Amino acid sequence: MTVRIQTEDFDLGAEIAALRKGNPAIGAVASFVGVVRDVNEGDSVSGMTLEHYPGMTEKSIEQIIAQARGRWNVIDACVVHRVGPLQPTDQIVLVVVASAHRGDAFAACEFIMDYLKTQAPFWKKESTREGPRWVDARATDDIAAERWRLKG
Amino acid sequence: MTVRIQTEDFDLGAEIAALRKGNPAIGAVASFVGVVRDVNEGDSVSGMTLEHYPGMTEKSIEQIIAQARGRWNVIDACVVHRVGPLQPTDQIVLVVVASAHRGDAFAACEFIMDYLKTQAPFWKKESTREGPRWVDARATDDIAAERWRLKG
Amino acid sequence: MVTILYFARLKEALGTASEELALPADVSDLSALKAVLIGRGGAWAHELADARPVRAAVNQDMAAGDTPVKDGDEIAFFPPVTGG
Amino acid sequence: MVTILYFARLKEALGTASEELALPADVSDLSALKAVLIGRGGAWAHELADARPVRAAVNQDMAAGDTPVKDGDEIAFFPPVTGG
Repeated sequence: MTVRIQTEDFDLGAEIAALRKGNPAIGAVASFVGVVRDVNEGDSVSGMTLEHYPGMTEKSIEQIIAQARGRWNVIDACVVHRVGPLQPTDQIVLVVVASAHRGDAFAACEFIMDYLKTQAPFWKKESTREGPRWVDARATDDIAAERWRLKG
Repeated sequence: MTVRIQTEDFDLGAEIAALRKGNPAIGAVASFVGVVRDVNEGDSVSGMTLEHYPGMTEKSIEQIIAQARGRWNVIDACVVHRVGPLQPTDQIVLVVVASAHRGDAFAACEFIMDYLKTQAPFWKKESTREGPRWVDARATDDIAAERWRLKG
Repeated sequence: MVTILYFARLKEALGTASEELALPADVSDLSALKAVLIGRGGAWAHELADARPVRAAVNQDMAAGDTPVKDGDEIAFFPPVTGG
Repeated sequence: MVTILYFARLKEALGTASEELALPADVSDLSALKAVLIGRGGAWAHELADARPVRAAVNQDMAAGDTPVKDGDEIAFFPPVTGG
């Protein structure tokens, strides 16, 4: 399991290669990359800064991965999340899950993202034409995390 | 939309970069890579050969992507599938979906994989200790595709 | 004439990847064409029997027994797919 | 003493990222600690008011009002998270 918080960019291909390490039991690799958009809530966004809670962030993501491992067959998983200043089209977050079969990889990857969105202590401050603003949490993110409670 | 059938390996990072093309409307990139395992149905597998139906394969995958676009907000999608001889740990298939939001990207990516598994004309012949054998279609793949009929 | 393609297990068992066939006058759908092929007996009867999991396409679209077939069509028979 | 950390909007509005506080004798859970901070008035009362969407952690685990707090704990207040 790899969990990293960093200001530098990341390379999805390199992270997947490190996760797979040639393990021939892996049949499925699901991954997700979140990217800064140039628009949010209808306003144009010229950039953002990501703040986090060092220590708790890593711990909460490790707990989320542990929960995913408890529910699905996960061979290995990796989460990298950037902090600091970011521009539109910059990569923000990466989640990779390797499993024997695709159903486990897809479910665990989406579960980790949905829980990270509501549980991991990161905060975004956007730069808009009207000045900087803290991004409000979305009700849709709570709903996305909540639906995992109802499922298998 | 990119659909390619090829004997050569592929590079997920390069495919994602080509798909994103710096488009600042993209906020989420979900991807899947299928990999040859060294075991199947309990038997050890030393390699496999993938056969396909040239023409129909590309057409069926394009139709699957079109269906995904009809159901979710997809900015762009890419499917690359290898044919010919493959070894354990070789990459077989790649699906990438770029969307504004992660829910659409995850759903469309998994939908495309599930439908590809049951609709796209590829056939695997495995090499096992007992000799070569054609892989049987899995009931679990039909179930995985079928569940998309019930959902939203 | 129609072109008939065979893939994977069928190609091996029938010993052919494709053939050109003059469509008999009374054959207007896939079921009727399949019956003609099964009528050849041997591997044809065995591999294309209704009990076997065989799929078919007409002009590169998945097809069912009542899918029409006509002169110039490309028809394919193959096992359930196992890609991905 | 406890360490209290503030993040994001709270850090800016309160003008501080952290403080060391001697835990009053009658404070044994998060609700009671929050009441002490709200008692400072001004931005403290406004930002930590129950009507505001404030989250808290005790020793880096998400916490609720009845989560115990004790000497040596690291307590954090912050808005709902918006990463990913």
